[in-house]
Amino acid sequence: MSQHKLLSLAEAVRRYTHDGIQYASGAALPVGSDAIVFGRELLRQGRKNLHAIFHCNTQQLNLLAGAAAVDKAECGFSGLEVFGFANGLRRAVESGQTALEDYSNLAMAARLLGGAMNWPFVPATVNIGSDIQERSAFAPDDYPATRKIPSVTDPFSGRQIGAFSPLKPDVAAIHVSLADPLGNAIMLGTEWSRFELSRAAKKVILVADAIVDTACMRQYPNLVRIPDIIVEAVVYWPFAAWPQSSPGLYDVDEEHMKFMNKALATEQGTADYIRDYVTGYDDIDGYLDLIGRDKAERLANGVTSFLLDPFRQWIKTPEEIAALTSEVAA
Amino acid sequence: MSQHKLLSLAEAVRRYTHDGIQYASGAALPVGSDAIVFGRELLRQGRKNLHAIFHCNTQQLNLLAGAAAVDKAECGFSGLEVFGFANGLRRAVESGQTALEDYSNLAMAARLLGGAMNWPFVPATVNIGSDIQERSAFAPDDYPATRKIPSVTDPFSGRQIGAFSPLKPDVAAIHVSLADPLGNAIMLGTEWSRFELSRAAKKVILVADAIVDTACMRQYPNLVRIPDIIVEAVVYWPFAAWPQSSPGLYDVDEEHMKFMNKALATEQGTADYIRDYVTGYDDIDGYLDLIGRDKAERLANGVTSFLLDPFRQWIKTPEEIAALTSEVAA
Amino acid sequence: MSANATQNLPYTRQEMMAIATGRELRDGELAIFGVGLSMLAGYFAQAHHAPNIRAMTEGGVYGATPVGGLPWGIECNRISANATSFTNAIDALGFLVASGRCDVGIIGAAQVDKFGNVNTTGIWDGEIGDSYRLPKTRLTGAGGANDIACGAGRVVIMVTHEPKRFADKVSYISSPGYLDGGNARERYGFVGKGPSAIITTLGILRPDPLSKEFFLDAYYAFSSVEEILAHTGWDLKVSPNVRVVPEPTPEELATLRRVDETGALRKS
Amino acid sequence: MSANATQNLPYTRQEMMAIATGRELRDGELAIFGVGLSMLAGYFAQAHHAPNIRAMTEGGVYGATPVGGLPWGIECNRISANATSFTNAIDALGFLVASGRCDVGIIGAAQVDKFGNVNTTGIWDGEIGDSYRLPKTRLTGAGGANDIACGAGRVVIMVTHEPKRFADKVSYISSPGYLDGGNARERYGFVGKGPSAIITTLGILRPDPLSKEFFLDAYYAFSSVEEILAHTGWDLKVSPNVRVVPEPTPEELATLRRVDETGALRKS
Repeated sequence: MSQHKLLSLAEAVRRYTHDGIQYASGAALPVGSDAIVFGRELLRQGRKNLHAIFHCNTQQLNLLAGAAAVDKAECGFSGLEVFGFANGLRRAVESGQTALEDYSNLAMAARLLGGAMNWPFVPATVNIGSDIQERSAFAPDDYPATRKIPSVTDPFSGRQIGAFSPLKPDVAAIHVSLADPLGNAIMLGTEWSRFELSRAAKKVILVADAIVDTACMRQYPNLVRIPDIIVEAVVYWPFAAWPQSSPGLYDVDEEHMKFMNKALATEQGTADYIRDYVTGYDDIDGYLDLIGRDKAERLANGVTSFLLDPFRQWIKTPEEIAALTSEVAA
Repeated sequence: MSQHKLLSLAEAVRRYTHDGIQYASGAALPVGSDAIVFGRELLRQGRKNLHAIFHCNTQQLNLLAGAAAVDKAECGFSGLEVFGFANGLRRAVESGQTALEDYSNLAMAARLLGGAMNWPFVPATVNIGSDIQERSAFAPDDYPATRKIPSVTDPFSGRQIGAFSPLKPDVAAIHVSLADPLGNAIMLGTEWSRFELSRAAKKVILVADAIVDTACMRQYPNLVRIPDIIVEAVVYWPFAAWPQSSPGLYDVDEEHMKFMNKALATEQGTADYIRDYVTGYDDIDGYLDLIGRDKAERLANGVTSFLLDPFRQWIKTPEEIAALTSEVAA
Repeated sequence: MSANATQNLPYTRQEMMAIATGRELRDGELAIFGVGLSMLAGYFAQAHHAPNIRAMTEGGVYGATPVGGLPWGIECNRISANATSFTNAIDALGFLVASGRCDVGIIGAAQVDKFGNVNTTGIWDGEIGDSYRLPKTRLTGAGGANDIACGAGRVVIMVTHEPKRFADKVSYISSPGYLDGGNARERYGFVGKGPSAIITTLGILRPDPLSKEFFLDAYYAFSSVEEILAHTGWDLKVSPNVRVVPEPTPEELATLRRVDETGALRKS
Repeated sequence: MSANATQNLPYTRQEMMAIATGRELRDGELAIFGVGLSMLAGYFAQAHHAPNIRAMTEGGVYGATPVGGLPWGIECNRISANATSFTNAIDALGFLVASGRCDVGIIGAAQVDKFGNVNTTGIWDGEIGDSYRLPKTRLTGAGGANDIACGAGRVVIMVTHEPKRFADKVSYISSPGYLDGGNARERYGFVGKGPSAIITTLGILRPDPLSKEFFLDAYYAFSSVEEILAHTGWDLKVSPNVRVVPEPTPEELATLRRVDETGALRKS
């Protein structure tokens, strides 16, 4: 009934993104599942002036901001967890290149929930009373900020709480572990806010580490938290979250996490990084060569690889995927 | 680390319920997954004056209301889908025995979401402008009703929407397909609002058709939408939703659905039904005899039984469960 | 009796109503169906002329087509058996329907009025009055229909055409149509545009673009303007262009009967 | 330098801080840990004296204990490997934390003030002023700590004890402590009671029951009241009952080092 939606990464970026859009990452936290390769392709195609909606910073935002492609960002957390500050984003914020509007992690999730619900506002019992409410990077002279998290009166008790503005990003590139060619997706590991984001965004592109047959989805429909009916396109890209982790599929590449973040600390380092790791490959094969085939295999044999076991029987080979992809393009 | 929480059905009802509580069904819609056997036990123990929070009516509410054990009910849908009107509930409402406060199905889910979030109110973009907003069975003289779904002003646009009151039931008996002894649970089929309910209710009792080893949960953590940390007790009861369905485990018992609903249409029929199908068994074996062993087997071999296949290897035998249960009771 | 009028036809009035409803759905739309007739009409459309319709139920059951006969409910095994995704009520009714994302919903009615407001809550003797009193007959409540009526891009109402069901004003608005007409929906900011058609066992009613009062747009081969007026409890206006609905084609009928394999629509 | 003070001790200052923090957690509590020190302190408590602690992370990772070393993040494979449940942010931070359901949370701070307000957003030269200007150093933002600070029953703040980190007033309140003191939290209706302790590399501060100003409650075997006062950027009051924190027992130290198998706490 439904049609295959497999699309090449380059074509997906070409077709669904343009300069100045509200672009959302479908990330599971700073070192986890994120479609980082989509950000690389945004840079390859020279996209700029992005308004980034990132529940949390990841190496994707770190890279995009470090490359001066982000004018505005909204975030709950702007670091890299154990890997410290995100140097690319930090440099962009400190220089004024990127205006970073702060929220908490629950706030970002609640704002996506509100966007998905199409509510005019979302009740806020957090972020109120702190400088998250009082300070706005998007309206720096409005202090205490009146439009960022305004007050609303609870009609039951008469007391005041806050109101978050809902988020409806133009495009979300959501990283998933497994997708079928129709656009049904399984996430392994925390969803973080990918469920809400997939409903809040105007257009959803899945970036999947592996493509499986739809029979997999019929066996595990409760795992399919993103159904095909809300998906525009499916991009197959193994190790799409590298150097971050994708539970069940591969571990964090500790070495490259540090290397990348160090590079992004300077303009020159960023330029070098882009030369080597953004424009330095032509296709999936070249990308896997960059990671290193041995390292990729080692990362794939991590402590969570058993999580993938029930699904391996349905994973399609690169050849099968290529055949389907060319069918769509035709 | 965590301890087993297996409890007998009778003990769970004894320990966690009393007359007059706000009692929530953890149901997946009117003909699906619901802990109907928990309602039978409530009647066996003579619980009454219940305030029922049922996202939708099921045969459980139909039975409890038909047996005059429900003073107040809040519902999104009060029928039985293809099986028509719910005669027991209908009789209770028409006689004034049960005050039924109407909401829509989204409203009930949103109110549970609000209870789970501990928001003082939930934005309402539905139910406003209809008699659901204007008429209150709990405050019949308040017309148009001012406290049921009052207005709230969106601070961003200045326009008015509605505000739902959040729900925090005292106890929820939530039907799940599979639970481990610690209280981790997997639902097969639509969750309906069981996820939100499990966080909104003050106490959660799982009623599981089958008990599995915790290894099952570690293999499929993304399926475990109710984690043990919020669960008080786990009750094992096969065919707990009978005569309704539990996807993967058993089908709707069409014959008994009709028989039961017909019986509940009259006081006498209800008394007969209680005699035969509420107090007419002493234990799980007797209950399965009532269903009919042949029928039970037929119902278990329905069109969705393949959904259970990945999990069968971890299902514990009645003997293993009995051993664990007595361990807890000791 | 109009029941007799179809005695010699190769299809029932219910089947005509289901096919007429199915014709309202377009390929590719995100569509939500309720249980029973609404679901048969929807899956008929998918099987016949809208293969890429994105069908959903309010239970958050996606990618399914019923197997083994008319589902007993929107969540039962007959519709769960071949789904690709199960989520929940917040997702289906909130994120996808109340949000305005769903293009079209099909709902039923116990009673409908000239502005397309739907009552599925109860039957009272006369008006309810200022105090909310017990209904003579308690019905099913709003279920998800209120959410569909508020949020879906457009709504198709299916209802058996009997005078008691077609009231000047419903006793209780369970699901809003155009309320008291005109732009009344704007007062509440509903993202959905309201009912686009009331499809009955006798014909098709549509709303006037300005007043939003429903008028008779079409009747069936077996019904007539006069019969419909006699079965409508308000002074139903008739379109000057009132037309006859095309009869089911053999393909339509064959497809519908494949979907309705247990013959639910042939029993009445 | 105080670093020298621990040279002859069989544990580091970071280990003392982690153990002191772990002692704040009680068996059976629902507890949320952040990444790094906070997680080590939490899992130390679970492994040592609170076996039934119900540990969670803001990613909605439940039932896990880290394997293979300190997790790189609260969602990474080292903590995902043996979880029993994965949900999401709305669930973890909303349903379980902001709701007030979580008993205790452990958060870190770049800067903390005398009312327990935490800054993790940025460092400015002096006050920000009436217009929000660029920070000299951008930090990590609030993350989930603001949600924990608002909602968790009580909060334990872990911070390295340096003068620049202990300000009379933080430049930016990322996560609220007691705001300007007294009952200020009530203005916002926070369901959480606020920070119960600031546990540092030099000692333990606790809030005055009425004013909510933090005072020095205890110092470590290797630190002193004088050293702490010298490293605190406000006029820190000292409890008349100021006490010495018991040193780690051999069991505590052995347990902590099993949890901290990659030795993160021994590196500083």
